[in-house]
Amino acid sequence: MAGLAIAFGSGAMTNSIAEIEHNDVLLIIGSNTTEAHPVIGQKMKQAARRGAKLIVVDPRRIELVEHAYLWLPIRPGTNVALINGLMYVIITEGLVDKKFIEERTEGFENLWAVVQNYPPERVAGITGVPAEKIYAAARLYATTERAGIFYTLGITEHTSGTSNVMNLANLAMITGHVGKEFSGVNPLRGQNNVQGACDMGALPDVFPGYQKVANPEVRERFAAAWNCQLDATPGLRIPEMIDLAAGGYIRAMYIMGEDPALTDPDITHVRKALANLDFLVMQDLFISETAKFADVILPGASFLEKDGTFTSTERRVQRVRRALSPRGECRPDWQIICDLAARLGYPMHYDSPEQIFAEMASLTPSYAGMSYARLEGNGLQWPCPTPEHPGTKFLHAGRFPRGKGLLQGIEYQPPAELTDEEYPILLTTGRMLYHYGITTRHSPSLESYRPEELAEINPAQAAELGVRTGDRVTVVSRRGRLVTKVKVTDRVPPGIMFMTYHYKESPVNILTNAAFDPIAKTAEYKVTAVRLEPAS
Amino acid sequence: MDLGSNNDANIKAKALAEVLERYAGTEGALIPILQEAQEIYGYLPGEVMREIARKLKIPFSQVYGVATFYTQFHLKPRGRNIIRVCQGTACHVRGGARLLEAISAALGIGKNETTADGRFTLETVACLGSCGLAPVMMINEETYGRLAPEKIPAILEKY
Amino acid sequence: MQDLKEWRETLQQQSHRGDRPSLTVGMSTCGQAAGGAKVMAALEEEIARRGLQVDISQTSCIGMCYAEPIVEVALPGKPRVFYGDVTPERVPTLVEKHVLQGEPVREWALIQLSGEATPYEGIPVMPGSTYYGRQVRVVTSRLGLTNPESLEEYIATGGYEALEKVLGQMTPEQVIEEIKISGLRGRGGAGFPTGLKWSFTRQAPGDKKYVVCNADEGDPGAFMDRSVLEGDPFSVIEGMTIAAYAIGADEGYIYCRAEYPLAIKRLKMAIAAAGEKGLLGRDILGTGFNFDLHIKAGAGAFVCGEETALLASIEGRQGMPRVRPPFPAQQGLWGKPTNINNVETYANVPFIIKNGGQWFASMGTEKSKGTKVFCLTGKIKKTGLIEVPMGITLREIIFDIAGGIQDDKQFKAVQIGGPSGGCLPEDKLDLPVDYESLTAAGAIMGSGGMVVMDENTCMVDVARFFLNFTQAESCGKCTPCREGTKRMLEILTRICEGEGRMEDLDTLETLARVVKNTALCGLGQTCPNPILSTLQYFRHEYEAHIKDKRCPAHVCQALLVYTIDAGKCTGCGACARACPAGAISGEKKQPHRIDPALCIKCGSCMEKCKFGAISRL
Amino acid sequence: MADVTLTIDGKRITVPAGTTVLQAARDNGIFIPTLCHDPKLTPWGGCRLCVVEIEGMRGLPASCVTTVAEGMVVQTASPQVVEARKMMLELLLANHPRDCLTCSKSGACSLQDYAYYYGVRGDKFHGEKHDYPLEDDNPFIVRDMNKCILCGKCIRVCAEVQVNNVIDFAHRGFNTRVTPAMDLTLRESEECVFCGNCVQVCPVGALAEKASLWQGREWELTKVRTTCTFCGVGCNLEVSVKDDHVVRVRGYDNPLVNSGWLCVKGRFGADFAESPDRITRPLIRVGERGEGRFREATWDEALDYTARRLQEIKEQYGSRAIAALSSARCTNEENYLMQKFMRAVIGTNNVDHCART
Repeated sequence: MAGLAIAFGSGAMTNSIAEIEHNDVLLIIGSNTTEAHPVIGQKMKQAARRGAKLIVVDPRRIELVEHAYLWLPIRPGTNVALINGLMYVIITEGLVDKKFIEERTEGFENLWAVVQNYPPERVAGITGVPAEKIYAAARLYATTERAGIFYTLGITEHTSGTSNVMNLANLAMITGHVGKEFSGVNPLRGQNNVQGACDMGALPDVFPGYQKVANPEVRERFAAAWNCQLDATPGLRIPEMIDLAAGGYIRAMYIMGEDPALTDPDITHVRKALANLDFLVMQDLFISETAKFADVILPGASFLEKDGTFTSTERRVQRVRRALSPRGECRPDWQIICDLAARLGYPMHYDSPEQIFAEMASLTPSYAGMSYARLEGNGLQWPCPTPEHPGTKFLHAGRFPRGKGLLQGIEYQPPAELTDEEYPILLTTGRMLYHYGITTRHSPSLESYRPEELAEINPAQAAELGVRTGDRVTVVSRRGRLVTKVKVTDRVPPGIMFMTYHYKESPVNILTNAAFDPIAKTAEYKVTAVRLEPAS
Repeated sequence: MDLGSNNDANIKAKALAEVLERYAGTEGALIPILQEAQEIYGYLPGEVMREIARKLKIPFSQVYGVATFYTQFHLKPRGRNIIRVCQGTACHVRGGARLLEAISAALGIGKNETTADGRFTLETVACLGSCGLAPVMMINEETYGRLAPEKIPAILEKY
Repeated sequence: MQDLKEWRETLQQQSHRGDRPSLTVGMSTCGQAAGGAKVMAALEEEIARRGLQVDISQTSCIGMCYAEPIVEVALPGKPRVFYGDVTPERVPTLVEKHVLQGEPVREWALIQLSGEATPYEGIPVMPGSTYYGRQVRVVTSRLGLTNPESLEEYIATGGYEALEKVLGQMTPEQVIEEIKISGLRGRGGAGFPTGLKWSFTRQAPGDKKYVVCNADEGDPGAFMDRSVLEGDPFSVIEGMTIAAYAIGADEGYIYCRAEYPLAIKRLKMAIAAAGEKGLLGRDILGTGFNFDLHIKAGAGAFVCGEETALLASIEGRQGMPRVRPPFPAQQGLWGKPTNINNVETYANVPFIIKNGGQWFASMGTEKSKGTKVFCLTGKIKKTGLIEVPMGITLREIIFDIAGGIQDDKQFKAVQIGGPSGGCLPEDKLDLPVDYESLTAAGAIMGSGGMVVMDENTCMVDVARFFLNFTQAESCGKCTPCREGTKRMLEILTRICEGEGRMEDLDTLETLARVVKNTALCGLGQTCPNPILSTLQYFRHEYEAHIKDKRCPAHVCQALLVYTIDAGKCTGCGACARACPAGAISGEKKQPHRIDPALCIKCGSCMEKCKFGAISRL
Repeated sequence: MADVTLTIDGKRITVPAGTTVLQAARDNGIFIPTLCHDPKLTPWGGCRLCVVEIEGMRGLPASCVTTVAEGMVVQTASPQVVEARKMMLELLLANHPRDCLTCSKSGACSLQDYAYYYGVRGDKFHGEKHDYPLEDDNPFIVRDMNKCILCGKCIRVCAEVQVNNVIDFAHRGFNTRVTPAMDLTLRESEECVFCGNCVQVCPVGALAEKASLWQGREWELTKVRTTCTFCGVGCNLEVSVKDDHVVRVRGYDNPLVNSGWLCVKGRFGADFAESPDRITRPLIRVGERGEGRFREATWDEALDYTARRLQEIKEQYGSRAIAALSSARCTNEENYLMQKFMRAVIGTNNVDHCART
């Protein structure tokens, strides 16, 4: 998100899901869409079936590769170099959109100063992608009118995550593939309401609607509405919270529906931090790995047991409706927060989520035109500033929020951790189709179908170790070790292995590196050096 | 698996690879490829169909659908000699059904079955287009016309 | 193009038979099935043994399948004599008398073709014979008379004159116009005007177009296309090339049944030969016109004779028909405009172009022009392949050409049009053979299969036979055909087994009507015809099966009763030994008896009895 | 496109050129039954239930694949049409189990509805019926191919929507069946991703959600539209509930998002909410931190305790010693309240959530 915010002035999927099936070229980079966003994956495959050309950039032979016109099997962590290579071809072959660059962007010279050092032949050496494929992909993307970029955590979960995103924005801008239908730069957001949580200001530096806490006018408005004093200093990001908890500065945490003790990188460190707290209150559905460190666990309600709204990856705000009563004594999370606030001397009373939404909308310009009544039907896409506004299908038509789009040259930096003799295999992590976070582990049907990790390793590694599909191996990184079952498959190339983060029995984040992207503070989940040993 | 059959499998796999190579890029090649694969293997083993599907980038389910749609394809091993008794109209009115019964009795197998020694597979065919000589049958590539049940044993003897 | 003319002239001079005797063996599928290869081997051996200078070659089906194997003997300057039913045993005599002594063996000779020579006495001359007298041979004119594998013979007999004319003098529109003038209608069954079809494909927008030849001749009882493909493959190829020029196609496919290996082999040879001489492929006859032709072997599905199923099959999918429109002329093979005709239709084209549409239109009836090839099979004396002008009556075909019913039994019905057709009774025999008359009577022209049935044919059994066929060949896509053929077959089977009820006839009739009205493709829409026509003309036979539990033709086994006439039985025991069910018992030299409870009604006993003591009721 | 005027059952109707007769009829409230038709899938024209009579056309064309023409005269309920539809239903029922009493599809089954509408009992034919084994070797979908009417919607949805092509027609004629390659089960095929979109389009009881069996009849279900929780796509769900229990989940047709289609998690994963692992009462730690031993408490006790400890720490170490993780899985309203709680009540901006994208 941060990368897009820098380049465009706001960060979200620029286009809509319904546009995908009409795209003619889809550049899919770092997104195993058919497993992580299956219904968008469907639409991509439908587009391919109709004749659209998919350019798939992924180290693994993911399902979309079978539908792809071009597959660029990239070495993890080298996206910046690849994108620079694509831009090199586009600029040197005169395939840029000159008018768009002149009218809508600034900084082209700065960009070229960097990109000129990335001819495809050099990029091939860095990324492992053959130069001719780089040429072909660049030409195809640049010369097709309806060409969209789609990415997800394969781009952001790197120390270079923000750079990757900015570079994708560069690529879209120099070809004029943004600010219109059927193109754009589209981060596919992983969790059901990650877009909403950001929009709602569940971030340390902004109020709802990305209004800066550092801005006194904004602060005044919220202080008046909320009838309270407000801190002007931006707060801490998760990794900082963890570090400061470990260091004894953060004494208490309130964690609602997250499980950092399983899903954050280098969980050994996370667990130490959690153990060091004076007080931890958890609000969740299950006793998660994190909840084991809690002093109090408050039972929340699942999405089936409450009303509210989610904002999807395409900025669409849609209703969540109660279908079941909360189990046992469970209570909707919003009620729990209200009760706690009241006990802390701040009366917080709402009759319904609708009232909360109305208050939020009155303080959030991009949601200002929305109401529950208007969300009936098929939902609304922000920005939706007034009650008459139909919502926004695609962003940045005519103008970027920051004015001109910012082109900035970005040098390739190798990932924080590299393979060596001791740790010769590159581990990359991600989601899989049958699980989502940890809740699905409690789904009887899904869990019975995929009850355990099946780490993907190449037949070459399997032969070295003498293991077959279903056998166990030990995976060792510089931070930890675990035992997992393997699946021997050429979905992964030699020298690379893949694991998911869903299984507490083989918690992959015991291995991962807590090196962060300096801006977004997203960890490098996608590149960890490991070695394989026979399971003892 | 002994060395002999291993070698045989390799030779067949190589022949299949050559067929796939020859048809590479040809539209609508599935049926001719299946026909040639059946020539090589005598029938269409599942793994062979899977390989064809993978190479042609055609869904395996479709390859299977095609292989089971057409009567020419066989998914089980067949005998060394294929008897195909014509069931055409002309043959029917001239005693084709009794001919089939006679062969069936002589070999002790029914339609679409193979003798235990793998010598014969008995099949029927809609019409061999030799109606002028009804009733007729084919054994392998050879057509026999103006047949009668009495003539059957002597003909089978030759194979 | 000049080269072709010169080449033809040279070939024509050469082809005046030389100074050596020639022996030609009919080696099409039927000839081979009748033992043609053995006769060929015997001839070669005999000639070698005697050290004679004789040419031995092969030809295709002359049409007299009933007389295969057929051998033609021709001496220089003498008529060509055709011998039927030749066996290896007859070969020495034939060589001795005809080849060496110059005297035809008159009692074995079928026919002679005299040309400019003086005919032999006592042998029917081909155009005037009873078999050929009523025929007009256009598409079949080369069959049995030329070597089908020789491009030279094709060209020497006027082949490729039409293509020359088309490429040299005619625009595509003129070609289509000529076909329209001829009145040629599709010979595959439905009878759609060919010229009109071509003009649709020509007018359809698209830069890529195809011509497809439907050679998936699947009707049981029909082998016209096989005979033409085996006997004159070049005429089909030339016809397709002309069609390609007319509609603006540069690629074509011949979709041929896999059950016709010889036809496929000859087509492959012919395509290669034509390609070598610049008559196919790039820059045909130096005119810049391109046409590539491929062969696709079917894989065993009758429904692929339906054009949309055929296209699906060429594309490598299940042969499931799709709804039309869009017709193939708009969206055919791989979505491109495609012209589909059958073998006989294409084979007519060079003759029409060469002789003019008017010439073709002068034959036949007002709406059905030209000639039609039929396959005569069943219980007739002379089974075979004939070509007759449209409008000839069924009676003329069955009694004049084919010599009437085998063993002079009573004619009962003629089945025309295969599984899609119907059975016509005696009182329809004077019907003229044209598209409209046959359809009105409940049959269809179809591709030209004609199966004659006599008093020993059970019409319910015939209907069951066809339903058994269509049921097995139903693709399964649409409900009425998939489920309806199954139920119709079950009802017919019940009737044949003596378990029918009168209300079954109503159900059968309603079901047949619904299937006809609602099925998706031609296969389904026409598959009830054998039932509807037999119900119409032979309802009494159904009723006999149901009410009297009797099969009037003595065919339906379950309804037969075998008994031994004690007065005639000598007690020889042959029947008891032949009985596979052990149903016959009796003391030696005493009359035997059949236990009806054990009898499986196979008829073996009756065949073995030398005294006529066993009868079937 | 230009408009075309035609007559259906005596009613003059004007529709855009290219419309099918079926669509024209339905848009004008004229009933035509269909089994293989689905406006979201390519036309198939196989079931032939939608046949109509059209003047000047041979036989009874299928209205789902016949496009309107100017001046066309259509009869949708003539005796001939009704006879044909009844016969079609008889034929389908002749090869269909008689277990409507216990069939999970009862009440939502097109075949049942049409048989009732036309008064077809399905007793006209007594012949061979299929006898395929029930396929229930996976936790999501039960396939009873004896109930399959071969409309092919599942094949088309798998090919055209999910684009996985797991199943196709195999064999032919009466023996035609829908199957993965080699007649394997979906699970054995290793290609099926259990999106279950095939179940959703099945007009009869051949495909069913395994967990829904015996859990509620169609008419007992309350249907709630909501939004899926398993990723950021925002698929719309239709949750069917009986007695405070989720019987099944299907896609809700929001044409801008998922058009009614789902993935395996959205369709089958909601059972996590009713897992016995759920915490249903507030818990207070009794063992060592990290050990995971808790005792149950009342809400008042738990909330009082929490408020007291937060108050103490705030007073002792200041607001900035407290941090919160909000949740990308919770609603907007809850996220809004959580950040408001931290900012307005605790007095710090230490609020973040796991937003990696």
